[in-house]
Amino acid sequence: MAIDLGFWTLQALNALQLSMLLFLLSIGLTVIFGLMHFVNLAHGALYALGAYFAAWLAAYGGFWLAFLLAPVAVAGVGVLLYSGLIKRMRKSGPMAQVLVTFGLIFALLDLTRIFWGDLPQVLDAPAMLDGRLAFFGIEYPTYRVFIIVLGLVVLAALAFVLGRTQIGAMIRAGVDNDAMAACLGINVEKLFFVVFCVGCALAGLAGAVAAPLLSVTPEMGLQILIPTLIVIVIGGLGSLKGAIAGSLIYGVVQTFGAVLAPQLASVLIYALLAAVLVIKPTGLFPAKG
Amino acid sequence: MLETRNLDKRFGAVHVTRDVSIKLERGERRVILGPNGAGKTTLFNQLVGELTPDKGSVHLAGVDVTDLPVAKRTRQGLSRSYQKNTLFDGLTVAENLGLAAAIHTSNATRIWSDSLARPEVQEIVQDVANQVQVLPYLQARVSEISYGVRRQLEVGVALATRPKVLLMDEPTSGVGPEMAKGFHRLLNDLPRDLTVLIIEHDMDLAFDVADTITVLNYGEVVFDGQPEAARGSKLLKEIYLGSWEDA
Amino acid sequence: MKRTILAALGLATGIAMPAAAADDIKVGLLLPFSGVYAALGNEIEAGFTLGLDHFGAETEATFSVVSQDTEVKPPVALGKAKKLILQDKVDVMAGIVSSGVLGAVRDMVHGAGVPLIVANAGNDAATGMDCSPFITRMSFSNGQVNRPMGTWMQAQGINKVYTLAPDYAAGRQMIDGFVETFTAAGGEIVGQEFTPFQKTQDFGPYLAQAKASGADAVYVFYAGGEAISFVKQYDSFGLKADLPLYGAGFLTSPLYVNAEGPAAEGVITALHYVPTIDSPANAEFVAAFVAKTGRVPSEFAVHGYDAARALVEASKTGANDRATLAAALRGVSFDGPRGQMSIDPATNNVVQPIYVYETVAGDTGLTQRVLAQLPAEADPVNGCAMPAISN
Amino acid sequence: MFRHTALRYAALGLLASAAVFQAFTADYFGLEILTEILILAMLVLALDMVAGFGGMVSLGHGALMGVGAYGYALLSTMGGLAPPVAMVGAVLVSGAAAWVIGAICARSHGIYFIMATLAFGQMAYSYVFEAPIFGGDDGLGGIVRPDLGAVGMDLNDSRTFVLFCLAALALVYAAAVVILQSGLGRSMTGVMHNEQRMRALGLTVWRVKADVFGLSGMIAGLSGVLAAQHILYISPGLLSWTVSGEALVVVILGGLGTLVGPLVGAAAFVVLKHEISALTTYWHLVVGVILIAVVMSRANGIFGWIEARSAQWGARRSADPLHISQTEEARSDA
Repeated sequence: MAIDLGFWTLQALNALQLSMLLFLLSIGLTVIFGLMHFVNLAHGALYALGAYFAAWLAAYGGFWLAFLLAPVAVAGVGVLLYSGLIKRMRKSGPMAQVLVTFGLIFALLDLTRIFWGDLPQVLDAPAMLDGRLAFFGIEYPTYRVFIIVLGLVVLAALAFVLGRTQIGAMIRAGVDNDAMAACLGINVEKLFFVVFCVGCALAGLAGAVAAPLLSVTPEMGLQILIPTLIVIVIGGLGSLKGAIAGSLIYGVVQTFGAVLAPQLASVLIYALLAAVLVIKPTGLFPAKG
Repeated sequence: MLETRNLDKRFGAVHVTRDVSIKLERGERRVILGPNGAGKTTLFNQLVGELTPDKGSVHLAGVDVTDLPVAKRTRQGLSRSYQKNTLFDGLTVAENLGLAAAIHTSNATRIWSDSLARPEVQEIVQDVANQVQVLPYLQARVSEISYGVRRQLEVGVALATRPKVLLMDEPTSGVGPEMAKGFHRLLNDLPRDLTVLIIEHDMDLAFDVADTITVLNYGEVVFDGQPEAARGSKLLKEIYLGSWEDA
Repeated sequence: MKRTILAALGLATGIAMPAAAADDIKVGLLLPFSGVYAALGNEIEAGFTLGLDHFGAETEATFSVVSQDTEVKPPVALGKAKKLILQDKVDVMAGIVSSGVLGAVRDMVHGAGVPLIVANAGNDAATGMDCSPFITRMSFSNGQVNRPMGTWMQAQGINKVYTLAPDYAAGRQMIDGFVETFTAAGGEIVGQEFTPFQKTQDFGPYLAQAKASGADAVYVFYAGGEAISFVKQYDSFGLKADLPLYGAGFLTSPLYVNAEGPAAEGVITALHYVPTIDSPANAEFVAAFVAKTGRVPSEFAVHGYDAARALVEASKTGANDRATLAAALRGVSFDGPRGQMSIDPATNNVVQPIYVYETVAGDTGLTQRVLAQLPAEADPVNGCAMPAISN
Repeated sequence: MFRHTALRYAALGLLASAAVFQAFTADYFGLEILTEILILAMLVLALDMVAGFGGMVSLGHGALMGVGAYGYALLSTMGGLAPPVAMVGAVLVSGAAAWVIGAICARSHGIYFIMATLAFGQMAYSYVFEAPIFGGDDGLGGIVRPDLGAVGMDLNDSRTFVLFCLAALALVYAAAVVILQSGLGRSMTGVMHNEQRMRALGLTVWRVKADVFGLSGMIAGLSGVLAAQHILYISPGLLSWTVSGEALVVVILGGLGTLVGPLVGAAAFVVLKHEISALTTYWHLVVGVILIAVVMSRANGIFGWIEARSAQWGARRSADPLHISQTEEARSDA
């Protein structure tokens, strides 16, 4: 096999692309957990909803409309979920939350089937992202480059919001110590609401950008859930740094595992998760508090 | 019996324990005094192993136990009670004592027989319940007994491991003066060969039961000696009594 | 052996033979209506219903159909099969999408002596090692679809091939079928990878390897959602131009090809049915199916359609209970949408032509251009020792 | 700590007589459903032991069940062991696997424990799914039931097999009660209430957790063995995390930490699933909504709700200010 530097560059980009997709998903989940101590297993279902909304909207106004509105629509679902369920479940233990959101997975999965049927939905990448870019002596699909750039932009935007703005400071205070944040006069309820909706919107965004790459099926939410959970548990629940590190680790292990040890590819990531939990029971970068 | 050598611990910029060296003889009753934030509880946590010191060592009956985990130190005869009740709320008083006694008598991991029904466990439960005066409440759940009785049970649970050294973190915190006197009696009735280290806020009680007194301030031992000497110490009055009266 | 299986299934005492009116045949459909294969279940059911409507008048028998959702869980499917046999007392069963489900119900069906018309599952062993006189397959076998393609591709001047398929029994059987004839014809396999089944969403790493392998072409088997992701990603990496994509025809099944879009154009695959086969029987079927569902039939629809037709043909011989239907089903042959097809009595597998087709842009979306019709060949016996029907 | 109350005895008696009645009168399909209930009940009993009395909420019990099922299948077919020996072997293997998982996860708490057990479960699932020896996605057949002809029982008869499962469940229930009331069980409950204090009292906490998790794994493994013998065919789907999730749902639906409740939950869940899936293919939606409603209601499941109701009723009837006497009654029952 003609395996050269170009090959490894290509694989590194594949790893990065997968990492960025997972980052979009895990960041929302982990911040929601860090702030509210709430584990939303239905996060994957929201990602699937994002893909469905996008495929549906694209039929009317093309990819870019779908790209902009699908996250908004999923955030809208987030508003409903928050006011209907999540708000009341905040004080319940982790198990009750796991179960309610487990029930939500069931319900949302069948709802997508009822509305959109069992056949996969279509969302094509826009023409301007359809080709390939040539750089470093390799050709790489433009759309994948777009996902990488989008991930980095979201990362930079989040870093800015969290690091440089007042609401960011509130969120950081809340993650560190929610009681203290409340003492400082922060409207915790409102903050939770905003963060939950932004998390949902990011899940919807991930679904919308993943749709042209994959197939939009009812099960896609269930399929992405486990990788997302692995990412945030490896990184440390509630930790921003952890979500970034976890996504990168997952992307690299999955991509290079598939190349170097294909027989172990699917077991490898679970083994890594187990190893991390043995050595650091609260993940690599646990949130303080 | 229990000794620390140059114990030192920092939390970031805060120096919580500074070069603490204390030594308790067998059967000694020592009271640790000091204002809030003086590092008393942090010292306890290092003694039992819930915290690891940055420097220095802890010795139990002449053996260096600095690297031993909490459970192993307890099995070697070191036991503690907590300032805030850490009882098993859903369980009865007898079960609370029984859990501890079962561990001490190696019945805690039996699969097929009930540890609480073992005669050696029952004996300890009865004995300790008598010592800490909770006999009438043996079958009541923790949630059903009064705060004062819970404080007694808190010490009882620690005693049920039949320790050689007992550490008590403010046993009388939050109880009224009558109850505090009861504690005083309880302490005096403990076997004379039991080494006891008490963190105490109540000066009267402290001077009453203590053979020796250690005063901590900002993590540092500022006084170590007889109660009589402490009573007259000007230093103690300044750093301790002053802040005590404020509080 | 048979007695113990019967006994284990709770059938030993008083196997209740259906006591229905002589010419009413009760049919149990075992199909997934939820889970990942729900779309296939619906497609097969639509084909089956259409087939009964269409051919039902040719026989004097009447049919009543009970459908059961097998999900994609073999234990659930087995429970439902038991219910059909014991409680509903069906005369014949049809359906089964996944090989796992077929494996699970095989002993039960064989032991109870209830004829089963397999309408999808392609597991080679079902008409090989584990064959049964009660199990007649009207769909395909994994090897059958891929074997002719090996010879054909070599004949087109393709010498080096890289293969990819999901890592499960069907994936391996499909690829093995292809590799067997391709290497026999003088071709070379320069690389092979099996991707984690239903867990692989990003094929990028494998595609980069295929590209680096120095192959002339890539031969793959993927189906359903994985097929869509694969074809789209293959195209996005720009591999189609230098490294043409071939495969088992499920890759560009009419059921999924529209979700693949232009990415599927130019992909050449082989299958036992495409909706553009030029024959009166097929034209009639396609028209009827489009009229009924509004979409072009897929190979799954034709499985259901032909299963129903086989049942009607069998009943025309006068067969009306489990034993006679089982015997009659083995002798069925007819000229259908797929062409002339028959059952090989040695294995009870269908014998049918295989079509090589290219997915091309048509007037109303993607369509299939048949490049070659490869002659029907009976599967090798594969260790099948067909027992006689005894009851 | 687990206590038998009059209500729990009554519920047990009711369940047992319903099961026995059903076992002798039901038709084939009724027997199928009953067997399914009994096997699920055993799995959720194992889960309630660790989750309800040890605070160890596991999403790996489905996989442990699968280890039992595959262990039995492999030992009895390829291993050539006699079925009863293979049963014991499979139970020991799943117990050992569970012990190791319990030991490794002992330091994790709350959501991390859930995720860690999930990781191990998925690891087993992926491995079984891909390893050829396990038959991959297609699963394994050729499984046989033990031959109890020596004691005049023919397990190949559905009715006898139901009774066999019922007897196994009764034994397992008794064992679970004994374990929960043993020194080990009490220590574990102590750990659930206050792990730090138990450690401070000298307990090697991880050992206790691992031991109980191992015992629970043996029970889950036995349920897997019975599932394999029931269906006579096994597939990797048994190990999937959704099986564990469903088991957890059943425990919650029935009443966590009541031991009797999960049995009620298993019966309710299986019947509900069959009834709803007969009506619609969207049964997941219905089950999902019911689950959300139950958890949101804040009752501790069906049985927990009954217990709370009867306690209210009892309190109103005997306006006895001394709760202690009531506790003593409860204790003498135990």
